[in-house]
Amino acid sequence: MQQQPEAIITQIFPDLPLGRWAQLVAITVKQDDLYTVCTQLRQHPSLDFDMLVCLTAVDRTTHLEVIYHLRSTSRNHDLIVKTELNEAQPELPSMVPLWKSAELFEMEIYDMFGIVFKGHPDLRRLFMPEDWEGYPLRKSYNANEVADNYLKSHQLLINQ
Amino acid sequence: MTHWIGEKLNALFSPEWAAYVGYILAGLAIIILVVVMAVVSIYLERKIAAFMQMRLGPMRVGKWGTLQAFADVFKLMLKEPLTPAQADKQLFNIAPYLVLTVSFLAFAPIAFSPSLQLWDMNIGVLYITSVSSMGVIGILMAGWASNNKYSLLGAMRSGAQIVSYELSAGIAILTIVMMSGSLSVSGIIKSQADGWWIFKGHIPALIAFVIFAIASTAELNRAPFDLAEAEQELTAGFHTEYSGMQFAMFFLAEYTNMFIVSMLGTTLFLGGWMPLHIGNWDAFNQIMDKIPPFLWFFGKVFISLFMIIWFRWTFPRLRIDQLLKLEWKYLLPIGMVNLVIGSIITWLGWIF
Amino acid sequence: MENIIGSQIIQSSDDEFIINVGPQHPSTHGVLHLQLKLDGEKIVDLKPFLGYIHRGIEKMSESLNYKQFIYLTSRMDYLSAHINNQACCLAIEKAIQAEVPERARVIRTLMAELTRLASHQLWWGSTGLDMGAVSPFFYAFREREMILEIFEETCGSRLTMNYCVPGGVMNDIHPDFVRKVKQIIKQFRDNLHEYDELLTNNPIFQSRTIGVGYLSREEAISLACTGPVARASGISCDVRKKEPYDAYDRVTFDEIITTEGDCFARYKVRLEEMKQSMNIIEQLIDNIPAGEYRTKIKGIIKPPAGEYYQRVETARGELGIYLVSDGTNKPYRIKFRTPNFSNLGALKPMSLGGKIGDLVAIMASLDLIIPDIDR
Amino acid sequence: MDVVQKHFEDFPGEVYQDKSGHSSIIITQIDRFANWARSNSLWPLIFGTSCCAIEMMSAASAKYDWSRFGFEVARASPRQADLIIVAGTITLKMAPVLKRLYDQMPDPKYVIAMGACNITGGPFMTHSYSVVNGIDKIVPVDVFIPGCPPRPEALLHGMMKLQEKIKGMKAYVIEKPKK
Repeated sequence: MQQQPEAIITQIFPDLPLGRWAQLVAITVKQDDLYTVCTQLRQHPSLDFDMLVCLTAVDRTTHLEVIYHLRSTSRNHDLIVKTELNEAQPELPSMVPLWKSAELFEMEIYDMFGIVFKGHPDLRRLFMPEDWEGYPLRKSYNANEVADNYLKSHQLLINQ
Repeated sequence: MTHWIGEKLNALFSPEWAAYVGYILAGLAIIILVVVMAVVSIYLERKIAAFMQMRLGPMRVGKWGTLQAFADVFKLMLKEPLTPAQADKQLFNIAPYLVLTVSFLAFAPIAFSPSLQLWDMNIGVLYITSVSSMGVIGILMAGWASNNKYSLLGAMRSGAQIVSYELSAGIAILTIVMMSGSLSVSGIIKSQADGWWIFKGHIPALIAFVIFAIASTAELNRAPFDLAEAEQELTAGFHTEYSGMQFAMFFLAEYTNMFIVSMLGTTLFLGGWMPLHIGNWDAFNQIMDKIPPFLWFFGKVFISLFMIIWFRWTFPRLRIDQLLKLEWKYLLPIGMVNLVIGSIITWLGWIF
Repeated sequence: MENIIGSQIIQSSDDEFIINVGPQHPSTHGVLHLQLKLDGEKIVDLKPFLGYIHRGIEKMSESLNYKQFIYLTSRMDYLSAHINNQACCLAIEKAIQAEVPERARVIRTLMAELTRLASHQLWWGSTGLDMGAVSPFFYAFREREMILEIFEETCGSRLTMNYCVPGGVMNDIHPDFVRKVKQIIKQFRDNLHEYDELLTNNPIFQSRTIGVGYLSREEAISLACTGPVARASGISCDVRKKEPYDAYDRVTFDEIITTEGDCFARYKVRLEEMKQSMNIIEQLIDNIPAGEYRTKIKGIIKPPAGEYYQRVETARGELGIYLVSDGTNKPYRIKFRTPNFSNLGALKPMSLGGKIGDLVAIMASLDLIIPDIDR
Repeated sequence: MDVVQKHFEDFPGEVYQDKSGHSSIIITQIDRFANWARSNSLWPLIFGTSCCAIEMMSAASAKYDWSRFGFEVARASPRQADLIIVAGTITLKMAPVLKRLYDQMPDPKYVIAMGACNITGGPFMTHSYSVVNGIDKIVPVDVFIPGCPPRPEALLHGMMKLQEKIKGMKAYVIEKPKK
């Protein structure tokens, strides 16, 4: 079974608020010292979080919540790192130097939420066409009858 | 039968006119033969492939799907011939005809039966190998002219492949020509009157037969070596941009080359139209002679055709570097050594 | 209409050659668009362009209620459709603490293992197809059609079965389900030697896959690869062992781990996994507990506000579901952590330096499902 | 001369007819022969985007075996294919690719819309921002096959309907080029 890394986390990061995110241990980190915490989580021998399983973002209308789900294959425990971003100019450091899987995750989050990851090698729209405006997964985005005027504006309709 | 036509012609026209009409008739006969055999082999290939894959293959078109090949050919005729905009128009349109005429030329010296041979030249085998090596130019032309990256890659691959496999095919043919002592097709067949070369030439002939089989399937861009039109890698290889009748030309050329290779193999190794004689069992030999010679010839051709089709539906595809490594590092040295052994054996006369 | 397909051309020096292994290509088995920079036949650079089958399932789920969005997930990874639905149902049951009867757990696990078997069979057929051998494709479909017959009898449809419902399964298994499954398992065990004869012991296939597309253990971990791709590089990441759900704690099977990490290792891992799935089915098929096949969940499902996480082992790796609910009957946000998305990241490091023939072999060994990447 | 008309009663779909509606014996015989050749050797283009492609593979497999009708040669390049079976959802990013493939195919070409996603957008019709609701907005479709995914028999039935439609068509249609 998965052990819970609570003891080690509180011992290494005493000041960070500890919480629960879906039965997994979660720590909330502010935006600017996220990178230092993550490098420590990655390199610290007793933590050794060597796999970034998933990178998610949730649009809480007041702010954007970004969730890193880390896992250590050797220690066999999971951890959630949570950060809050204001909607105005969402900026985050890119985690590609620490975990290679971050490259695709961050491209997807940029495409869906508009969060810019500084230092990302190839930040572009992954799923939507290049000339697409708006970020689909934001709560403010209205998804209806977007498809039809895209077809009309790109002369794809059969009668055009 | 050919003499009967000869008298009729001489009766009608003056001598040299009769010769011209004779040549035209012979040419027409070859074209009809090729088209009929191509259609038959398209049907054969689809049926054999189907039975190898536990399914039925074409059933609904003719009695047993027999008219399927005709439907394919006529549909291809009725398609709109497209030429890509930036393609090199002249080269693009000449390429399929070049590939086809080259494969038609090679039919001249082949002996279907003792009386039925178009032109019994004394350098028959040399003529066939040299003519069939011109097919590469057509393929390269097609690949380059269709201005499509995939076809260029496919053409480069097939160019490298065919040129390098010409070598070991030529060496395998050389060992048999050396044993039989003559280049002319009818000469080789006559020399196999008392036993086919594959039995008479024992070890070197057998090795030569195996090398010839591998090299000729590679030359056809078929079976494990079909890198030129590898569907999974480069959509449809050098004939990506061809549609309708031009694509049918490539299709027809591929099947005609299959015939030439199997006919060459039969003439050299399996004794052309010679019936199967086993030593001194006279009764058995008499029965064998009852079967007319051209049936013998076409029987052997269709057996080797079945082998080529069988290769295609069972083997996965080689990578380009493994393909060339196989040729230059294995087939060529073995072919050379086999040539040396063959020459020593023929010099000492240890052939049956 | 000029910049239609991924027009961002990589800056290429004069002798490099850029080709699009485009959205419509026989070997991508879907609409993956790779832009390759070639130096002759050698691959110098590889850029994936995705989104050709992105239907926005996560945005759609936010406007569908809890009983409706489950069946969109079977359109994501359609070869393990049942396992995706099972994951969603488990997450919802965890959210509303619903009690699932034993019979439903065993039936779900049986169906999951049958789906895994059918998915590996199709993968085996398409691997042969990509390498140029056409006949194995038809032998793979012979067994797969039998399994699909069973699915059709019990769940009503062949591919996207929609058999799982929060609280159990939609209806009970067909009366001669047990007999047919035993018959298939026996027949498939006899035919398995054909799989080895056709491809595994084929020298051309071995020369095309042994030593091709090497993925080291550290690289696989840092790329977050899961499933057979990771297990072939030596990572033990089988969710059925780590966090047993449904009836997996009751069965004994071993997790196949090899350390070579090349295409042939991934091939061997999947072949062995087929045998393990048959073991699991044989252990469960005889003792399906009697009783209810579903607990009635009345009315609208409204899980309490909060976050829920459930992960499941599909045929291609670990599917994680992050469910954020705000107490209403529609999920506030759903994130599907799909296995193919991170396995796709492993394509580039493996194929750089290789030839186009190797790229096709590597993609066949990665067994990617593109709608699972784009969602 | 109702040789051609009699054939259409049972066919529900609209079939192309020239203005005068009648044709002489020779033309109809050529038409019949050309349509026989075209309908019996429809070469599909390999174009599967999602789940319907798996059912198309099953239709090509040994149990349902569409090679009995002559559809067996699935070509990878649009130049040699004359039937495009759109199997799977077409999204906005895929729409220009489908249109370009359709334009690259030589005439006479036919389109089969397989699966609910191509008829009306299927499960993704509402609430989705990137799915084309029905590909008849982009390419002219000949036969629609409902189902999600449709069974292999349904696909074969759709193809047989297409064969009937081809048999009813006029083989040589001289269209004045659109301005």
